[in-house]
Amino acid sequence: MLMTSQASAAASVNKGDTAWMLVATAFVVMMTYPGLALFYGGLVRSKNVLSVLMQVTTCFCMIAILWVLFGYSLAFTNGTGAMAPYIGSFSKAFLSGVDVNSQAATFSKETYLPEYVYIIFQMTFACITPALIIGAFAERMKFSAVILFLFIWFCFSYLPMAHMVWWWAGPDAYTLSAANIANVKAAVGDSAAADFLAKLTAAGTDKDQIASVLSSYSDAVNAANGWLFNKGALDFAGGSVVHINAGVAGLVCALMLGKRVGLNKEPMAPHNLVTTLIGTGLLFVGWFGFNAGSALEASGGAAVAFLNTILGTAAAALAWSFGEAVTRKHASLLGAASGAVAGLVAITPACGFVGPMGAIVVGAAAGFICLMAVVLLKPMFGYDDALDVFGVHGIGGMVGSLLTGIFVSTKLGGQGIVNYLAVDTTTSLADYTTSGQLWIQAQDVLTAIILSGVVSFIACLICKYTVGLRVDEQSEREGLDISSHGERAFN
Amino acid sequence: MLMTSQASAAASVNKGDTAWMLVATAFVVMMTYPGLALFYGGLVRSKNVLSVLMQVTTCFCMIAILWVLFGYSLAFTNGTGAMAPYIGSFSKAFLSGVDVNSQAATFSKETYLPEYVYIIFQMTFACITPALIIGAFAERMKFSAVILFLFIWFCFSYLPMAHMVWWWAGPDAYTLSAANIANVKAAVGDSAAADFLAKLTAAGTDKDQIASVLSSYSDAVNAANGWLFNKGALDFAGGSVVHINAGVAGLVCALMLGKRVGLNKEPMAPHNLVTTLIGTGLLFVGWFGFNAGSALEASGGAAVAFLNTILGTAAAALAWSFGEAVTRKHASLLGAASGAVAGLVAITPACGFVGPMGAIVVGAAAGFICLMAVVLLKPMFGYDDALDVFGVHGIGGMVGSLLTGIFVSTKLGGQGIVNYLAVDTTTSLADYTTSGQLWIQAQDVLTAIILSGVVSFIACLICKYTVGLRVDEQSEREGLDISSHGERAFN
Amino acid sequence: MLMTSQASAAASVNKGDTAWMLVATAFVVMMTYPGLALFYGGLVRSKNVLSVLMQVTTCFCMIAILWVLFGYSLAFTNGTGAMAPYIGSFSKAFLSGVDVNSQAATFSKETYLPEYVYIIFQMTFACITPALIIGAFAERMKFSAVILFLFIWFCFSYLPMAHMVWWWAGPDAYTLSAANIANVKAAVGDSAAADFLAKLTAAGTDKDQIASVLSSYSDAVNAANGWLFNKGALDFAGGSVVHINAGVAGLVCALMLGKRVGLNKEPMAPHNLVTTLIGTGLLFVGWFGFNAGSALEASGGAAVAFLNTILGTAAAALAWSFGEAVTRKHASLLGAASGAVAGLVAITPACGFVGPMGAIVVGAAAGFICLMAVVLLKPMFGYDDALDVFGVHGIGGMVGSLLTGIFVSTKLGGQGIVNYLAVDTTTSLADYTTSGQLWIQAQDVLTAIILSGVVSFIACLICKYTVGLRVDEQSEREGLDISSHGERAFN
Amino acid sequence: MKYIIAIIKPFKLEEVRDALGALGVQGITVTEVRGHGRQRGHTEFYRGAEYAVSFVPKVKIEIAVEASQAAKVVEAISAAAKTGQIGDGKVFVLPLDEAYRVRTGEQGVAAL
Amino acid sequence: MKYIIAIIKPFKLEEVRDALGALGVQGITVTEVRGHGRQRGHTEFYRGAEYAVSFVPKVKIEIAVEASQAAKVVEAISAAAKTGQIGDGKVFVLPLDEAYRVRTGEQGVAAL
Amino acid sequence: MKYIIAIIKPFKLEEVRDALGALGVQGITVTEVRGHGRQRGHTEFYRGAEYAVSFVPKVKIEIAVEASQAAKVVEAISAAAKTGQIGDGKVFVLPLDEAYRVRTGEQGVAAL
Ligand SMILES: Nc1ncnc2c1ncn2[C@@H]1O[C@H](COP(=O)(O)OP(=O)(O)O)[C@@H](O)[C@H]1O
Ligand SMILES: Nc1ncnc2c1ncn2[C@@H]1O[C@H](COP(=O)(O)OP(=O)(O)O)[C@@H](O)[C@H]1O
Ligand SMILES: Nc1ncnc2c1ncn2[C@@H]1O[C@H](COP(=O)(O)OP(=O)(O)O)[C@@H](O)[C@H]1O
Repeated sequence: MLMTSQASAAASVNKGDTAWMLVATAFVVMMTYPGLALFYGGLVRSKNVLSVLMQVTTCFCMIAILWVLFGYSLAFTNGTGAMAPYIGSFSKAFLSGVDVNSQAATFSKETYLPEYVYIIFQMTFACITPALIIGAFAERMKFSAVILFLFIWFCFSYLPMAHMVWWWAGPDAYTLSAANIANVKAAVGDSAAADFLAKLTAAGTDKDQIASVLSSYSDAVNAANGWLFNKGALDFAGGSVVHINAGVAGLVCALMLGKRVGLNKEPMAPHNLVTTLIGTGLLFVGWFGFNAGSALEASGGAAVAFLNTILGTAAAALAWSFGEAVTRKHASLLGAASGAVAGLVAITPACGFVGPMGAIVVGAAAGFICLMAVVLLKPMFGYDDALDVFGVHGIGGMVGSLLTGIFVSTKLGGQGIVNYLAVDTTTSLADYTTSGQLWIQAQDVLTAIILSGVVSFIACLICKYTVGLRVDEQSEREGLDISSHGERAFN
Repeated sequence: MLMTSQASAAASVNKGDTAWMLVATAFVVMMTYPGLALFYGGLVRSKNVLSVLMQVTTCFCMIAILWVLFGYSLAFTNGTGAMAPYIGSFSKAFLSGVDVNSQAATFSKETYLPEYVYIIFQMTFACITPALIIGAFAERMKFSAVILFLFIWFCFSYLPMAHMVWWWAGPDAYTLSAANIANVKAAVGDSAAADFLAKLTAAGTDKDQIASVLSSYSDAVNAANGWLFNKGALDFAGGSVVHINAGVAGLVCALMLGKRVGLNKEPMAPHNLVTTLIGTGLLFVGWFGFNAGSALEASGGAAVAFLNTILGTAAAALAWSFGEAVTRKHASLLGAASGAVAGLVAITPACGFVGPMGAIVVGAAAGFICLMAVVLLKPMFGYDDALDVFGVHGIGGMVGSLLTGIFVSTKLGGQGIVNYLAVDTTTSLADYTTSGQLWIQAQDVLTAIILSGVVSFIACLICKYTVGLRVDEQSEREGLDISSHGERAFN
Repeated sequence: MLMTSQASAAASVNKGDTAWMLVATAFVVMMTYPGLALFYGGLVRSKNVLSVLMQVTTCFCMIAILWVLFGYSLAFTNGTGAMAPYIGSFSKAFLSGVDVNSQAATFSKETYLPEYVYIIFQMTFACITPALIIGAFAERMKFSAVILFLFIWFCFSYLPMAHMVWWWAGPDAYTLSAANIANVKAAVGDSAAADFLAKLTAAGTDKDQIASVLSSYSDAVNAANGWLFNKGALDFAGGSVVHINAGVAGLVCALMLGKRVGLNKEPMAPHNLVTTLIGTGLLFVGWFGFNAGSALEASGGAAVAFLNTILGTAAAALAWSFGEAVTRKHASLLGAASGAVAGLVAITPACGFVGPMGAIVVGAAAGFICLMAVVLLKPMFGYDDALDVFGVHGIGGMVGSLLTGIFVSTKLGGQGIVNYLAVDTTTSLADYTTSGQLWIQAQDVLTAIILSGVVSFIACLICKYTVGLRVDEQSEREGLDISSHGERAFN
Repeated sequence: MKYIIAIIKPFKLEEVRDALGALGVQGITVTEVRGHGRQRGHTEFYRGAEYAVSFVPKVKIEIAVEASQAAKVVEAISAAAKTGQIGDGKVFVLPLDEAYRVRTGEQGVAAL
Repeated sequence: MKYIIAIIKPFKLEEVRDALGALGVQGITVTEVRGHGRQRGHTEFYRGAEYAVSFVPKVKIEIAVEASQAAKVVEAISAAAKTGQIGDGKVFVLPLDEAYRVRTGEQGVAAL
Repeated sequence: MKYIIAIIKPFKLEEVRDALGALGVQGITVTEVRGHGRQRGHTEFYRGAEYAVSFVPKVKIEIAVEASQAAKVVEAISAAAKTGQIGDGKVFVLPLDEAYRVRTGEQGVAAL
C-alpha cells in the first residue's frame, strides 16, 4: 500500500471502511490471542500447555513492539536500490512521520484508510505468522531459543516475504497528473516527479508520446514494488506470506530439534480437545477479519471474501471428516477441526479471487490433501512436527496458492484478475491463462519455501550454538510448564 | 428482502451499514461456533462432550454449503404460483446471478446492502437454528441420524418458515414509477410492470384512479411476499423462525428417541459449567449481531435492538436467579446462564419493536416462565429433552413472540408498527390493536409449532427406518465420544 | 457528552461511527462477560469458580438494569445547583425522552451518535467497573453482601466519578449562535439561551464585548460540566473512573473482610490457568472496544488509541515477564497475563493522548511497578486482595493516569491537549506544562482514591450490620460453589 | 476385621452404595481408577496417531468391616454390581489389623 | 511391616505430612478419594434435576512402615488430622508382607 | 494369594503393563496418585505466592496374584519400572484372604 502523509485532495477516508478495518484488526488479534494459543494449547499434554500459551503470548508481544520499531517500515515502504523489490527501508522506523491524519492507500482509487489503521491491521498479520510455527517445536524447545528463533525468522523471512508479495505503490500512484502531484512524488521521488510531469506536458496531445511517457512512468513506479507483486502473484490474505512461510519454518524446526522423548511409545493424546475447539472457533471467527479485512474496504468484495472463507472452511471440515469416516470408521472432532483450519489456510490466498463454488472446491481439496499429509507424510519421513504446522499450514497454503491461480478465472466463477500495474486499475488483465498464472503462483510458493527454509535452518543453528535448542530430558519429562515456567496449569 | 442485481439509480450502499453487517455476521458465527457448541458441550457428561461439539460443527458446515446450493434461493426469492407465499424458487440456486455488485434491500427506502452481505448474514441464521436442536437429543442419537434429521428439517421446516415470515419485496418495490422500473420489474415481472406503469400514466391526475392503480399494484407486489409477513406477524430476529421452530423440533426428537440410559438413576450433572459459561458469554456477545444486525443498518434502530437485548437478558437472568433463590434457597450460575439464554430467546422477536422498559418485562417474564417450564413440564410429561431446547427455546420463543404483540405498542413505550405493505413505509399502522396483533402473533407461533412438529416427526421416522435413531446401550454407556468418534476429550 | 433530542440541523450521524460504536459496545460486553469472569474464575480454587462467575453475572445484569433506571441519567445529564459538577439529575431516568432519533455529542463538532449507542457504550463501562472489585473479596464474601455492596458502590462511587470526569456539554454547545439554538438551550436552559443571544446581538461588532459575552457564555456552559473535566483531567477511557475507583474499593473490601481461611498454610494456586488465559485474551480483544471506542468515532484517533493499547499491553507483559525471569528465574504465563492486564489498565487513561513510543514506556512502567506492588505490597501490609485488584487495577490505574500527564506532551510524541472548554475546540491548549498537568492528574487520582475509599468503607459496614459480610468457616472450606450456589463446576 | 476392596463399573456405584446402606454399612471410600482385564478397551485416533487404549474406567470401593460381616458385604456388592457382562469387576478381601476413628480416637470395630 | 491407610480431610494434608516428617517418615502416597460416612454430603441442583451428593471429598494417605513404628505413625496422623468435627476420617493398619525399592532392589525394612 | 501394590513413574506404566502381560498377568487396576519420598518436588510461583510442591505425580498399580506368582510379578515390575534414578518407586506385597469375580461368582485363585 502506498502511504502518503499528504494525501491528494481527492483522497478520502470513509468511516465505514475505518470501522470495518478496526474490527477486522481486533478479530485478527483474537485469532492469535486467545484463538491460536488455545488451539495449540489443547493439543499438547497437560504438562506443557502453559509453555505453549506463554510462547504465543511472548511472540505476540515481541513482534508487536518490533513492528513499530522497524518491521512496518521494512515491509511497507519503498526500499532503495537493487534491494527495493525485496525489502523496504527504515524511513518509517519508530513510525516516524505517521500521525492521526496520515493515510494509506487501498486497492481502490482515491480510497484511503488512516495509516494507523493499516499499521495495526498488518501488525496483527506479523504477530500471528511466527506464532504459527510454535506448534511444530512444541513440548521440547528451550524458551530462550524460541524467542531468539522467532526474532531472527521474523526479520529475515517474514518481512522480506511481506514486502515482496504485498508492497506496491497503490492505485493512485499510477495517475500521472499535476493534481495528483503528492502521490507521484511519493512514488518516484520529487525530482523524477517533476521530470515526468514536464515530459507529459511536452508530449502535448501526441498519443504515442503520451503512451510512452505513461509507460516509462509506470515502470518507474513499479521499480519499487515487491518482486512477486510485480509478477502478478495472487495472495489475497497470506497463503505464501503467512502459511507456507510458517509451515516450512515448522518443518525445518521439527527436523533440527528431533523427536519428543517417548514419541510413539507413550500416549501423547491432546490433553483437552474442548480447549482446542474453543481455539478453532475463535480462529474461525477471527479469520473473517484476516480474510475479509484484506479487502481493506467494507464492500461487496469483502463480503465475497467472507463468504468464501465460510465455504472453504465448511467444505474442508466435511472433506476431512469424510476421509476419516472412510479410512478409520469414525469422523472425529479433532479431524473436523483440523479440516476447518486446513480449509481456512487454503482459502486465505484465494478468498478474494475465487467464486463461491470455487471456494468449495478449494476447501474440499485442502481437507483431503492435508489429511493425507498429516497421516502419511509424517510417518513416512519420520519428523516430529508436533501439531502439524507443516501438514496443515505448509501444505494447505500450497494447495490454496496454486488453486487460486486456477479458480480466479471468471470462467470458473472467479473474480478475474485486475491489472494493478496499469494506469486504469479497473480493467482486468487481458492475458490471463491458467497455466501462466499457475507458474506465477508456483514461483510465489517456491520463493516462500526456499526463503523460509534457509532462514529457519540458519536460525536454528544460531540458537543451537548460543542458547541451545532443547531442554534436557528430565525437564521435558517433567513438562515445560514447571521446568521452564515454574507453574502448573491445573491445581 | 428484495434482491436486485440492477438496483435503481437512487439505491445506495452505505459502507457503515456494510461494516456493521459484516461484523454482525461474524458475531452470529461466533454464537454457533464456538458459542453454542460450548454452551451445550459443558452441559453433557464428559464422555459425550465431543459428540456434541462434532454435531454442531458438522451441522454448521453442512448447512453453510446447502445455503449457497439452494437454501438461500428457496428462502429469499419469489416463489411461483400458489406456493409463492410459502416457499421461494430455485432461481438463485448456486447463487447464480449474484456478484459483488448485487444489492439487497433493507427496511429503509433506497438503502441497500451488497447482496453477498445479506447472503452471509442470513446464512448464519440458517446454520444456528438446526444446531439448537442438538441439545434435545444429546448423548444418545446416532451421528448419521443427526445429519439426516437436520438435513430434512432444514429443507422442510427452516426454509419455508424463513420464507413465510421474512420474505418480502422490500420497500422500494412499492414505489410505482418509471424511474424505479428495475425494482418494479423485479417485484412483479417485466410485462406486469409495463402494464401497471401504463395504467398509472392513463390515470393522469385522477386521484381515485391513481389510488386504485397503486392499490392493485401493491396487491401484486404482496402476492409473492411470505404468508406471515403479509399478515403483519412481528418477528424481528427469529422468535418463530428460529427458536420456536427449533424448540418444537427438539421436543419431538426427545419424545421419539426416548430417555437416556440411567436417567434419574445415575447422576447426569453437567461435566463443566465453566465451559457452559464461556458458551453463554459468547452467545450473549454474538446475539448482538443476531438481534441488532437484524436491523440491517448501523442506526439508532440497531442500537435500540442492542439495548433491548442487554436488558431482556439481564432481567431474565435475574428473574431465574430470583426464582431459584426462592424455591431452592440457592441462586445457581447454571440458573443465571439459563435465564440469560431464555431472555435472549424471548427478546429476539421483540428487540426491534419494544422499548427498554418493555424489554425488561419481556425478559423477566421469560426468566420465570422458562424456569417453570424446565422444572415442571419435563417431569410432568416425562420426556428427556436433555439440554432443555424446548423449555428454553420453544417456550422462550413463544413468550417473546406473544409479548412482542403487546409491548410493540407505543403506549407501552414500544416502537409501533410500520406498515411495510403500503407505498409510504414510514407511516405506522393505524389500526393496531393489542388483541388483533396478539392473534397475528399467535398464528405465527402456531404455524411454527405445527410445521416443525410435523416435519420433525416425519424426519425422525425416516431416520428410524433407514439409519436408525439411537446408538446401542453399550455405546451410550461408553459415551458417544469414543463409540461414535473414536476419541476422548480429556487425556 | 451532551444529549440533545432536537439536534441542530448541522448535526450529522455517520453510519461508520455508529457501526464502530455498536461493535465497540459488544466488545466491552465481551470483556466482562465472559472475559473478566474467566480471568478471575481461573484464578480461584475450583470449589469457588462458579461463585466468581455468578457474582460477575449478577453484577452485570443488575447494573445494566440500574443503568437505564437512573444510572445513565445521574452520570450523563446536567445536575442542578451546587451539586451539578458532582452528579447529574434524574431527568433521563427510565431513559425518558430518548428515542431512536435522539443524538449524543462526540468530541468533534457537528458529529453525533444515536443516543442509544452512547447509552449502551457507557452502560458497558458501568457494568464492568463494579465487577472488577469482585476479585478482591473472592472466595469468602456472602452472595447477598456482594450484591448489596456493589449496588451501594455503583450509586455513590461510580456514578459521581463518571459525572465528574466525563460529563460535559459537548463541543457544539460552545457555539453561541441563533442557528445553534437547540444546543445552546440544552446547555444553559431556555431563558438563559435567549438572554445570551440577545447580548450577543447587542454586542454588534464590538470585539471586546463579543469576547466578554462569549466568555461569560462559556462559563455558563461549563458550570454544569464535571468538576474534574473542567480542571482538564485527562482520562481517555477510565483510568480513574474505572480502574483506580475499582482498585481502591477492592483494597478496602480486602481489609474489611480479612484473610481467607488457610491463607499461607494451604496451597491456593489458581485452579485453571488456561481459563485465565482465555479470559486474558478476551479482555485484550474487548479492551480495543473500551479504549478505541472511547474516541467515539471510527477515525485515525480511534486507530492510535487501538495501536497504543496493543503496545502498552505488549510492553507491560514483556516487562513483567522480564522482572520475573530476573527475580525468580522463570517467566510464568500467569506473570505475562498479569502484566498484560496491568498494561491494559495503565494505557486506558493514556491511549488517546500519548504516542506509540509513549505507550511503550507507559506499558513497561506499569509492568514493573504492578509486579512490585503484587509481590511486595501485599505481604508488607498483610491484606488478602485475593486476585490483586488493587495491585493491578489500582496501582496500574495510578501509573497510567500520572504518566498520561507527561506523555501527552507533543514533545514526547503525544497528541497534545485540546481545550474543550473554548469556543474553538480544535486548538490545543497553549499553557500545557508537565508539572501543571501532573498536578491535575494527581487531583483526579486522589479524588478517586478518597471517594471510593470512603464509599467502600461505609458500604462494607452497611453489609456487615445487615446481611453480614462473610460466609461461615465451614461454608468457606466447602467452597462457595456448593455452599452459596448449590452446584459444582466439574462433575 | 477385614478390608474389602472392590473394583466395579462406574455406573453401578449408586446401586452398590444403596445395597451396602441396606446392610447397615455406612463407611465407604471411593476412588476413580482405570482397569485392565478381560474387558477390552478401544482404539483412539488423533490426527496421524492411533492409540489402543487398554484401560477401562472403573471405580474402586474400599470398606473396612467386622470380619463376620465380610461375607455379607461381598455378597451385597457382587449382587448389586453384576450386569453379567465382561468387566463387572472383582472383590478382594484383605486382613485388617487395626482401625482408628480420628475424631474420637475410638479403636477396632467401634471405629468402623 | 505394616501398611497404613488413612482417610483424612483434604485441607489437613499438609499438617499430616509435616507431622509425619517430624517422625522421620518420608515416604507417603496420596490419592484423592471421595468418602461416605456419617458426614453428610450436600444437595446439588442443575436446572430441573436435584441430586443428593452423598460423597465428600477426602484424601487417602498410604504409608508402609516398620511394624514397631506403626503406633506412633497412627498417633501422629490422628493428632494432625483431628478437627473434632464429624468426617475427620479413619486410620487403618494392614499387615505388610514384603516391600521392595525399585531403584536399588533393596528389600524389607530397608526399602521403606 | 497376594495383593501387590506398586508405585511407579507415570511414563513407565506402558512398559510395566507389557512386562506383566508377558507373565500372563492380565488383571491390573491403576490409580493416579501423588508421592512424597526422596525425590524432591519443585517450586511453583503464582504472582505473589511461592509454593514448594513436595508431591510428585506417580501411578499406583494394584494386582491380585496367586502367592506363588508374587515373586515373579514383583521382579517383572521392578525391572520394567527401573530407570535407576531417584523416585523409581516401591513395590509392596500384602496378604490377600479372598477374591471374587463379580460376573461369574468365581472365588479364590480362579477369580484373579
Ligand atoms: N488380578 C487383578 N488384580 C487387580 N485388579 C484386577 C485383577 N483382575 C481384574 N481386575 C480389575 O477388575 C476389572 C474387571 O476385570 P475383567 O477381567 O475386565 O472382567 P471380569 O472380572 O468380568 O472378567 C479390571 O478392569 C481391573 O480393574
Ligand atoms: N468402614 C469404612 N471403610 C472405609 N472407609 C471409611 C469407613 N468409614 C469411614 N470411612 C471413610 O472415612 C471418612 C470419614 O468418616 P465419617 O463417618 O464421615 O466421619 P467420622 O469418622 O468423623 O465419624 C468417610 O468419608 C470415608 O471416606
Ligand atoms: N514408605 C512408603 N509408603 C508409601 N509410599 C511410599 C513409601 N516410600 C516411598 N513411597 C512412594 O514411592 C515413591 C518413590 O519414592 P522415593 O523415595 O521418591 O524414591 P526411591 O524409591 O527411588 O528412593 C514416592 O513418591 C511415594 O509415592
